Formats: sequence, structure tokens, C-alpha cells
Amino acid sequence: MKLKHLAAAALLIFAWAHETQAEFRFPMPEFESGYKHPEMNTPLPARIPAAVDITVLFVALGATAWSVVKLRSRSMVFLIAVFSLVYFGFYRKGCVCPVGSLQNIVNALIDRNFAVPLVVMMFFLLPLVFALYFGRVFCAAVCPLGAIQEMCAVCPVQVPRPVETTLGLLTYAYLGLTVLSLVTGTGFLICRYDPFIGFFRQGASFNMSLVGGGLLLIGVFVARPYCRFLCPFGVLLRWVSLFSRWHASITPAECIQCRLCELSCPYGAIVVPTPSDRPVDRRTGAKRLGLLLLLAPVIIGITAWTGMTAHEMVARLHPTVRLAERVAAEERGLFAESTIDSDAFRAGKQAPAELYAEANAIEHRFKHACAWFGGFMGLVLCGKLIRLSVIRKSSDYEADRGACLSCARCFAYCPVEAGEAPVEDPHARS
Amino acid sequence: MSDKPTIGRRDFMRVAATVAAGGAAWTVARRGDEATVWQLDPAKCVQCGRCATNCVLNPSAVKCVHSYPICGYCDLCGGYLQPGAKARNTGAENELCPVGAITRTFVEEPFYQYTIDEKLCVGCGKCVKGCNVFGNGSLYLQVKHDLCVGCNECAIARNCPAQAYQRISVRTAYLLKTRDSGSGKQG
Amino acid sequence: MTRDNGIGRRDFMRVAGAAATGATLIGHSRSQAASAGAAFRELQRIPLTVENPSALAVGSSGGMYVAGENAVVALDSQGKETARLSAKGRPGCLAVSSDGKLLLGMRSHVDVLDGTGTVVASWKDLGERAWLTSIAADDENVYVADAGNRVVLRFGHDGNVRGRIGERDKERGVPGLVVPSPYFDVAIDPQGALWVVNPGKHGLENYRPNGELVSSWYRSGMEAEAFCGCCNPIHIAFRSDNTLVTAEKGLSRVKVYAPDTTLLGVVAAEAAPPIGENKALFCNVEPPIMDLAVDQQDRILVLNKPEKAILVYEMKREG
Amino acid sequence: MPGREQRKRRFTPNEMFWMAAVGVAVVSGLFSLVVSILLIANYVQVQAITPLDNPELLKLRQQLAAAPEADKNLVDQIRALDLLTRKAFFTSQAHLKMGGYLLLGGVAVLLAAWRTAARCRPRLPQPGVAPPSKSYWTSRARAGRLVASAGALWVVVALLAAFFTRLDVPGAGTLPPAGPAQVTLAQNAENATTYPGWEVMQRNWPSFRGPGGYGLAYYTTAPTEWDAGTGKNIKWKTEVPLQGANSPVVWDQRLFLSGATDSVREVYCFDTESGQLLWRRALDKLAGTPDKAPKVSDETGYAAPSMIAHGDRVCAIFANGDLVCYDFDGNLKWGKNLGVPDNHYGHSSSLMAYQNLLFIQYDQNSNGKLLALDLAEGHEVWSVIRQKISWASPICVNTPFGLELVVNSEKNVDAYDPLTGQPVWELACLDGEVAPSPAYSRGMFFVANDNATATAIRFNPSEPAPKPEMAWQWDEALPDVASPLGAGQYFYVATSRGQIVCLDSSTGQAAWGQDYDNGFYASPILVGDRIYAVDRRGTTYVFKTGPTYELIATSRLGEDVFATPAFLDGRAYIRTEKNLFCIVNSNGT
Repeated sequence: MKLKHLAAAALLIFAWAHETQAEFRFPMPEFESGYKHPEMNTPLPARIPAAVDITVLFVALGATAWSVVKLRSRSMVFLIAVFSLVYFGFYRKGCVCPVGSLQNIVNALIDRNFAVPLVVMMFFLLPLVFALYFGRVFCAAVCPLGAIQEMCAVCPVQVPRPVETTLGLLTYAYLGLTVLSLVTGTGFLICRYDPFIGFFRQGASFNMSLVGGGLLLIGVFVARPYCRFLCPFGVLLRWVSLFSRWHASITPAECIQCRLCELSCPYGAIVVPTPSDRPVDRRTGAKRLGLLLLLAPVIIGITAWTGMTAHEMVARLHPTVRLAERVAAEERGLFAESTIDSDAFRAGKQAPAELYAEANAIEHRFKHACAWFGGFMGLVLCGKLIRLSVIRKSSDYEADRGACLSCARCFAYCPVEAGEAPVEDPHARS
Repeated sequence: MSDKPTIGRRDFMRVAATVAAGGAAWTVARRGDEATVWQLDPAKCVQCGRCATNCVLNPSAVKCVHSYPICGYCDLCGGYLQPGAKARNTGAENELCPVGAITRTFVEEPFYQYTIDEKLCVGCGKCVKGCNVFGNGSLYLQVKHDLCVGCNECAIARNCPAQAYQRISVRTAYLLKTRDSGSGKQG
Repeated sequence: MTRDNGIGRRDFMRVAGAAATGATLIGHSRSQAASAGAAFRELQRIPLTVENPSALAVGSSGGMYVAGENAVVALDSQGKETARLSAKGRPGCLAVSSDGKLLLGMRSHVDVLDGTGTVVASWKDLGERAWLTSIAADDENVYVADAGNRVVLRFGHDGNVRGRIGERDKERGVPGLVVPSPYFDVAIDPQGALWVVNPGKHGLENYRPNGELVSSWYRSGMEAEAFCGCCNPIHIAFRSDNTLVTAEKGLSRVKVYAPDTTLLGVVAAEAAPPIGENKALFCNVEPPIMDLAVDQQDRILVLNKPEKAILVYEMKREG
Repeated sequence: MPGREQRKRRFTPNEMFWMAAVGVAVVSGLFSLVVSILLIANYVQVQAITPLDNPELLKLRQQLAAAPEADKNLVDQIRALDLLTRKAFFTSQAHLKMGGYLLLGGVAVLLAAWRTAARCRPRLPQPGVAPPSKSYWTSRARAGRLVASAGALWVVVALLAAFFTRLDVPGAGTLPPAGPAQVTLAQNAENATTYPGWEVMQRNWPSFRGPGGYGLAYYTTAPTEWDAGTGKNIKWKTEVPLQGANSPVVWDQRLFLSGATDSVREVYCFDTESGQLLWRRALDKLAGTPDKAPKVSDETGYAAPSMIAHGDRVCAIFANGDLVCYDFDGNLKWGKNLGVPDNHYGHSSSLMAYQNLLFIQYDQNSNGKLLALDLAEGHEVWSVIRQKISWASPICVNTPFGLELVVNSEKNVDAYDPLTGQPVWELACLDGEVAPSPAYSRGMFFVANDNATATAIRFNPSEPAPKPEMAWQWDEALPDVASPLGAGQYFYVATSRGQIVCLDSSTGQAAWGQDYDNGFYASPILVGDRIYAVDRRGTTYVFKTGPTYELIATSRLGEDVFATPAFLDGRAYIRTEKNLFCIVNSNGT
């Protein structure tokens, strides 16, 4: 699908209207009975003003931040999540969501003519700005996709750390693919494969409903599988949240190392104190790290090359490429039947050669984009490996600012929380 | 956003990032774009039938509309009757619409009015094809905006073989076939 | 058909498809015509140099005239271009008067051109509603079909309106013309009688010059003998033996009827779409047949817009 | 859980609350499960019956449309079925909507109850017994390994997928018909010549069996009936000075033939309008031309190969190996002797051309070659060694795997890349002295020879390179001279014994067979939806393509015919033993 229609829309409409004047000028029959034809029913969309959505989003984010950081109330966070699910999910039908707005923003960066309405811009920016100050409060209770999964996470179990880390790579792949499909003009992948939006508007393709239902079922035990292992917007929030100013902390005051919270986090987002007994000495570790750093360009090169090699497969994401392939195969007599698309193509004015040329140009774009995508994945891989081999010392049980979704589950496990009557701002001590 | 004046480098960066984001939002807002909606251009439509099946809604938000001023008010209507219809009555064997969403009312000899019942219409475009082949093309498909949920990426647009879908201004919202005002004066 | 037989879609289109109205139809018409009695075949295809050819007429000397965008071309009976006159806009219809003048029907008025293309007269504009679709001329009168007003106007050669034909008149028994779309034809048969198509009623009406209805016949239906769709036939012409040639839109067909209105044969016909057929189809498809004429050898000339050509058909002698 | 013996135990309110919640959760869970199963069943059912496009209803409608009168019974049936399907559609819609809400409600209750139950029995924090030191480090190391192996897996899978899912969109310019009409060769700037592209070639009759040499006419307007006796539809008839078995080739207004005896070799150019012989060139002795002509059979003669007309060049080859190239005005551009062919019947493979190349299948008993010469200069561009002799002609066809030059010989069918001469595929499926050339239709080749078997060759389109497979074989009526013809779904074989058989390309079964009075030497040609087959006595049968035999016309010339006719716009050219006929549609265009 071409996403550039928007800019040309005005022009198109003008041209179209112009053409119609010549086409449809033929006068109506003259009715003797004084018949008057009914008017056409062309209702306009009953849209809620953008300001309402932005305000609700802002208030919900603010309330969550307040509940997490100041009030430290899991119930409050949960209530806000219910509200978000109802408002942003079922009432606003889950569109536009901040997760999807990522695509509009990226597309606007690629295509200068692609307009981004203010509401989309705000939906993209507000969660990030809040993450910069309060961590991923958006994920905690405002995101309708997160909320619906949060509702389902009834008896979460912990995923082994190595698996968690590895599956986490998928979010980067999804982000990379999203950008790739935007760069190549393929379309909005996040919207296309949004698993839960079908529930919000009570209608989706059968397959997507199954996927969505399956994810929710899994989510009963493996909490928030989409957020943790797929969500591309989560990657951005994770990066920003690392620099958050007032992030949720497990304990309201001093950590007493009681280890009660250790298993409370279903997201594996609690950093445990680093044990003092290193299995490898500092020098070996440094050597390994050095080797890894040296190897990194090689790894990135390999993945970039792999991406480039695989571009033909990925190029099939693009409808024009698929159509060109189909038409070419039909031309050669490989199919007895034509498809709706090839019929429509033949009914049009374009010659096959032009279609092939267009498809070749798109394929070429894919070649570059896939190389970049491959390189990006290599970079992510190396980054993960480096992060795993660099030991950052921590002495207390604290939230991993990147992974923590600020769900406030752990608060209840902290005896310090239970013991202290008025909660002091834990960050008051600088 | 209230921010206590602090001197930390990180705090400064945060404020800078916030200001930059706000600036970006401001710039975008000033680009002056307005809300848009998805609509299909009947001049490009090929009546493939995907509007009925690919919409995220069930039944589809695409319905057949009727531009009465273009209609010939024919007795033998290509959009209403099966191509090989033996009679011109409302019998199911003669009707083209698979859900019986078109009603036919007598106006005066020899004219008939055809009306689409949008509650029944599924947007399959069978009548549109009939009307275009044999008639004036007064029946055509449009996205009805009281039903459309306004997806970020329209699922029909993505699968439209004729690239007939586009985003248009919410103020117009429809791409209607109309006669120009000039010929509206009738004697 | 010979689809996919080697080299690609274009060849396929040409070899086997010949673009929906052309040579492949011969095969079809043969089988249909066998039952109807007379057979026709495509003799020739005369390529045209005008853009958007829209009207065709045969002159008294046997030459052909084709009007298109901003031009009228004259061809000899073999199809060789002999002259090219410039004209303004897109004429909708064309006739040649017995003195060799060209009557060029524009949207709402008639221009009279001499042999060099000079506009010698421009008749009065018929107003907003007018939509001229056909002209027929004899020595006395010029009949102009106005689809917009659902009337045939009888002009003198001087350009003055002498009468209106075909408007509903219960006293004279004129049923009124039903013209749902801008396809509306008039023709003069070899005896000099005026025939007017009533497309909404799928038939023809025969009028005296004073507007008196002499006779009429209508036939609706999908079968070969009848006319289908909302408005057919779209064009008519008479052969010297008084047989009638008709062209239809929707289901593109050219057929020949005997004077007693029985179907003599199908010249060319598109196969009817099978019930339930759901091929992608672009909207607002103009009918490929833009005009129809019969030349002095009684060959049938079909002006085909997408092919940008005149398709010449002839009845097979041995039947 | 409390044991059974403790039945009388009193429950605390909290426990009762818990039990109630569990009960509600179980019930609502079961309910949701049932609803979702019903929803899925509904979906599957609706998918299966497709109410709006019910094939059964469609069939009834078609029956009704075909019937001359509305049959009341049928009408009632349609009405009943229509009502049923519509009911099914709207009920399923209602069910979907209702089911959706029910499921939503059920799941909401389930979640609420479950949560309540969980709240009543909170899990206590269970910190590990031992300090997490060891597991901390192992987990970290394991994570590293897992990430690394995931990355490696990613790369491997991507590479494998890339290898197995090549995109198959023709690149710019690889398809001859899609390319521009003119290909300019600028190797030699001052001598740059433009060569006609496929678009131009197919509008002419450049070679034996038409453009590409597989028997397909571009124009569909050829006459169907004529009669030499009454002169009906015969535009002109011209005597050809010297005999030859070669078939007419036509380019624009020129028609070319060659003729030869054991001592004289001549090339003729006729005007297609008048039939007038425009020029006639007798070959001079070329370098290497033998003094004495080789021995040939009477039926083959000294001028059996058809000429090639291509752009502004026309070439002819003769039984003694003389190859000449003229321009259209009869000026000799180049000529050479390729060496006297070691051929016991006489060389008979026709010429073929594409772009700037002239192809000569020079199969002989020994030292056989397939040559590509530069049309402009006559120098060799590529050549490949051929093992076996043949009398067939090359065809040049655009297959799903690209353009191929396909040639028959004893034992083998070989395909080459016309531009480089690289072998593309081969299949040993022929036998004997092969004269019929290959036929092609819809990605399949069909080769046949008398006293052997006919074989249909197909290719798996998903393979990266063409790999021939025998689709089926046929060994009843087989051709000896005439080449088979591929037309859509069918292959046609015309034999020297006067049979024509139509074979279904998918099954290999004969759709029909027909016996005629005389044998066929001329190859059948497809014109539109009609096939023209000329027998040895000059009678042409025109019949329709398709699974049933439908003869359209039979026309006689009354002279023996060996050559394959040429078909152009509204015309056919037939070379008889002595004459050349131009046949037109009546009224003469």
C-alpha cells in the first residue's frame, strides 16, 4: 500500500471531481409525478476531539506515575489499567495507540509529505516523556494492549532469565522489521499484526483472533508476552526509561536485603545484588570483553550480509513485488487461474514490463533496507552479549529500569513498606 | 511538567529532551494537517469483492451507495436483476443482491427507484458491477463513516487490488459521483 | 484459447484475446450465427490516426469519415486516409449530407463543415440539458437525437428547427422516449423512413417526419434476439436490403435483423458473463463500440475505440 | 485441601469466599470455553458454506439462465435455497456478535473470580534457600550462550530461507516481448544496425512455422476458405522458378523463397501485393563451395531449409552448406560455405534468428554443430558441438525459465541459451531420424517422431533451474515430417499417413483423432482459435482448437504441397510444388 497518498489527496480529489463533471453530466429523466429523489446518506465520522484523547492520556499517565511513585498502590495502578482498557481499548477501539503511532512518526521522518496529526504525535511523545521522568508508567496501566494482558496475568510464573533475555531480542527484530517495512513502503506491520485490537472492536480475522486469544492464554502464566517479547514501542520506552528521574523503587526506604521480593516480579525485572564470588577473574573477563568488542564489527558484517542475502524473501512483504511475481508466473503459464490482483492489474493500464521494473526497484530498496536491518540485529546481538559480560555491581534489590513495567506488584512484598506508616519519598536522599 | 531546578547533567538532558519533543509536537501541529479518513475512489474500484471480506468489521463498513441523479431509473436494472433474469419482479431467482438489500419501488411509468438497505448491505459490490456493465454506474461502494473505525492502516486498502483507497480530508469524507450543479436545473 | 502459448501477455492479448471485441468474436459469432442463418466475418481492420474516435459516417461517394478529438479524418473506401480536418473538442456524432457537407454534432449544437474543414454554419445551441448523440440527414431534413432532452429534433438544412419527434403524446399514441444514458440513435432506412431507438424500452420506433408514430418493436432480454441492459441498442444502421444492424453496450454485440425483426445473424458478440462470474472490472468502462455504419458495399463498419480502428465485417455469401 | 474425614469442619468466611470464587471461576471458565468452541465452529461452518456465494445456488441460477423458460420448480428451488443461505448468513452474523459479547462477559467474570480466589489465598514470598550466587553466574553465562546461539540460528535460518525462496520477478530487459521494439547494436559504430524486437518479429512471418518457429500466427484474420479451381479468394498465383521444400517467409511487403537443383541455387523475393517476382539471385561460388552437390533424397531436395527474414536481412542455406545473407534489395551482404554436411537425406533444418543472431542447426552424422552467427557480418558468435544428426528445426521460445533455443535430434531434445549457447537442459526421449521440430505450449514441450514415441516434457516451476521431466508419452499416431503444434491445453500431431490427433497436454490422452485422405508434410499452424493443416495434395483443413473436432472449412488448391503456409493479416501464403499462392479474405485486402 502506498502511504504517500495523503499529500496527493487534495490534488487527486480535484482531478477526480474535474473528470466527473464531464462524465456524469447527463440529465435525469423528467418525472411527471413530481418525484424527488431521496438524499444520499453520507454521515461524517463521529470523532471525539483530539484534545479529549490527549487529555485522557495525559491524566492517565500522570495518575499512574503518581500511583507508582508517590502512592505506591498496586490497586490504584490496576484500576487505572481497567480504565485504560475500557477507554483506550473498548471505547476508542484501540486506535490510534502509542504503539502504532511509532509507525506514523517513522513514516513522517521518511516521507516529508506524510502528515502526522497532533494527536498521533502526542500519543507517541507523551509516554516517552513520562518514561524519561517516571519509567514505563505507560506500560503499567495506560497502554490498552498492556492492560488487557495485565488483566489476564492471574498466576504468573517466572521465565528463566536466559530465556527471557533471548526472547527479548524479538522486540528489536519486530522494531527493525517495522522500520524496514516503512522504509520500503510496505505498510504498517504493527497495525496489521496487532493481536488484541480484534477484541477491542469485536471483529478481526480469524487467524489474528486465534493469535490474540493464544497470547492471552499464555499470558495467564507468562505475564504480558506481547509487551516483553514483541512490542516494538517497548524498545524505545526501555531505552528512555533507563534514564528516568523518579523510577519506581521496590522498597520505600533502605533495602534490608530480606530477599522477599526476589520472586515477586513476573517480568524478571528485579536486579538482585551481585554476588561477590566471581567465577572468572577480572582479567579474563576483560579479555573476553575485548574479544567481543573486536568481533562485534565482524558479527554485524555477517548479519548485515545475511540480511542482504535474504532480501528477496522479505521483499515479498510488498504487495507490488508479490503481484509482479504472480503476473510473471501467469505470463509464463505456471498458473491456469488468475487471481483477483492479477485480473485487476490486467484490467489496468500498466504493462507487465513496467510492473516488473517497479518491483525490481522495490526489491532494490529492500536489498539496502535488509542489509541495514541485518546490521541492526547484529548490533543488538552484540549489545546484549556485551551487557551480559559487563558486570555492573549492585548491592540492593532494585528494579531494572529498562525492563520494569512499574506494575507495582513488588511493593507488597517489601517488609519495609509494611512497617513504615507514612511513606517517605525514597529519592529524597539524593 | 513541573521540574525542580536542579543542576545535574542528567536532569538537564531530560529537560532538553522534553523541550525537543514538545518542539517537535509543536512543529507537527503547525504543519496544519487535518484529520483524514479512508475512502475508496469509485473510479478505480474493480468490484473484486474484498471490501466485503477484508474489513476489520463484520459486516464491512463499506456499503453500496446510490447516486440517484445519475440513475436511469430503468425497469431492467443491471444492478438489481440477475443477468439472465426471466422476469423483472422481486423473486429471489431474479435478484442480484445476495442479501436482498436492494428494494425496488415504482415511481411512474416507466421509472423505478432502487434503494439500498444499509443494514443488510455487506458491500460485496455485485450490484455495482451489474450497474457499471449495463447501466450508468449510479451504484458504487463507499466507506460509511458512521461505521468505519478509522484504522491507522485500513485493512481493505492494504488488500485492494486497484489501489482505490486513499486518505481524504474528514471534511469531505466521501468520493461521490455527482452531477455538476449546472445541469441540475430542470425544465 | 491459446493463452500462455509462448511469449507473454501482450501476445496473448493479441493472438488470443484480440481485446474483447475483435477477431476472436468471429469464432463465437460463427457458432451463434449458424443457428440464426447468416454468418459474418471480419474482413479488415482499419487503423485510425485520430485520438478518442467517437463518430463514424459514410459519405455518398463511399468514403468514410471518423470524428475524434479535435479532428475529423476522411478515408477512402479502402481505409486509406485522404484528408484530415481539424475540429474543436470531441464531437459526439457525425453525418454527411447529400451535398457532401459534414454535420458534426457537438455536445449541444451542430456544426456544419465543408469538405475543407471550414465551419460554414454553427447551428443554435440547444441549451444546458442537450446532449446530442446522433445525426441522420436526408435531402429534406436533418434529424438530431438529443439524449438529454429525450427528443429527436428535425432541422432543415438551414439549421432551423422544424419539429420535435418522439415526445410523449397520448393523443397521437407516442409512448415517449426512455433514454437513461447518453446513448440514443436515429437512422434513415433505404426507403427514407426515420427510425429512432428507444433504448430504455429496448426497441425501435418508426416516425413520419411530422412526428407521427408509424410502428415500433421492442425486445428485452439476455438472449441473442433481444437487447439487454438498461439502454440498448446504442447504435443502429441499415443495409441496402433493408436489414437492420444494431450495436449494444454492456454485452458488446453487433447483430443484424431482417426487416420483419427476426434476428438474421450475430456479427460479433462478447460472450455473456457466466452467472456468478466475479472478475475484477474497472468502473465506468465505456462501451468499446463508439459508432456503427454500413458502407456502399453493404459491409458493416464498427468503430472500436480501444482498438482505435474501424472493424469491417461482411456477410458470408453462401450463408 | 482439607481431607474428606473433616467434612464437618467449619469454614472461615475467607475460605468460603475463596470456594465461591473458585466455583464461579470454574463455571465461567467452562462457559467461555464452550462459547469459544462454538464461535470457532460457527466460523468453520460459515467458511464451508459461503452463504453469499453458495456454489449450489449458483448452479441453480445458471440452470435457470440456460433454460428458455422459467421452470417453476427450479424457481421454487432457488427461492428456497436463497432464503436458506441468507438465513444462514444473518444467523451466523448474529451468532458471532452475540458470541463475542458472551465470551467477553464470560472471560471478564472468569478473570475477576480467579483474581478474587488468588487474593483470598495469597502466595507467600518464597525466597530461595541458598543465596543466589551460583545460579546468578550460571544463569548469566547461559543467557550469553543462548543469545549467541539464537543469533547464529537467526543467521542460518535467514540464509536457508533466502536460498530456497528466490524471488522470481523478471528483471528489466530479460523478457524479449517486454523490451523495446528495436535493439540497437552499437558494437561497430559506423556499421550499427538495428534489429527488430519480438514485437516486430511477430507481426511478420520471419521463419519456418512463423515467429519463434513454434507454429503460432499473430494475426487471427486469415481466410478460412478458398478454391483454386474457381479462383475464389485467390489474390494471386505466381510460378516459382526452381523447386524447393522450404516454406515462405514474409517481412513487410516481401516474401522470400529459395529453390535449387544440384547445380543452381537461387533466392527469390516476391511482392506480397502483386505476387510479382521482385528479384532473383543465383548464388555465386563461395569460398568452400564444392564443385559437386552432395547426394540428397528426392523428397528433401537441395533447398529444404526455410529462409529467415529479419529486419533488413534475409538468409538462406542450401544442401551443400552454402549460407548467404542478402539485404531486402537483393544485395549480397555476406556468404560462406559451412562445409558440406554429412547428411544422407540432405540438410533440411531451417534457420532461426533472434536479435543480432542467426541460428543454424547444423546436425550431421559427424562433426555436427549448432551455430550462432552475427547477422550483420556473418562471423561466428558461439557454437556448440552436436552429437547426433537430425532434420528438425530450432524453435526459439520464452519459457518460465527464460528464453530457450530448443532443438531436436536423434535421442535428445536440447535447450540452449540463445544469447550464449550455454546448454540449459536436455532430455533423451527421441529415437530414429527426427524431422519434426518441437512444439511448445504453456511451459511444456512436446516432441515426436515416427517409429518412436512422442514425449511431453514438463518442468517444475518452483525449481531454480529447468529440470525436464517426462509428463507422459504417446506412441500411436506419430509424425514423420510435419512438426506437432501446441495450442493452449492441447498438442496436435499431423502424420504422414493422414491422421491428426489432438492430445490433452495434462493427461496425454487423445481428445480426438481424425483420418484424412492424404498425409501431412506441412506443419499445422495455429491462427487464433483455428488450426490450419495442409495435406500433401494441397487440401487445407481448418478446424477449431479444443477437445472436440469441429471442422470449419476444407479448401483445395489442387497442387502438391510440402511447405508450411505463412499466415499474416487477412492472408495466407502457400507454396505448392510449382507455385506460390496468395489467399485473402474475399473482397481482397
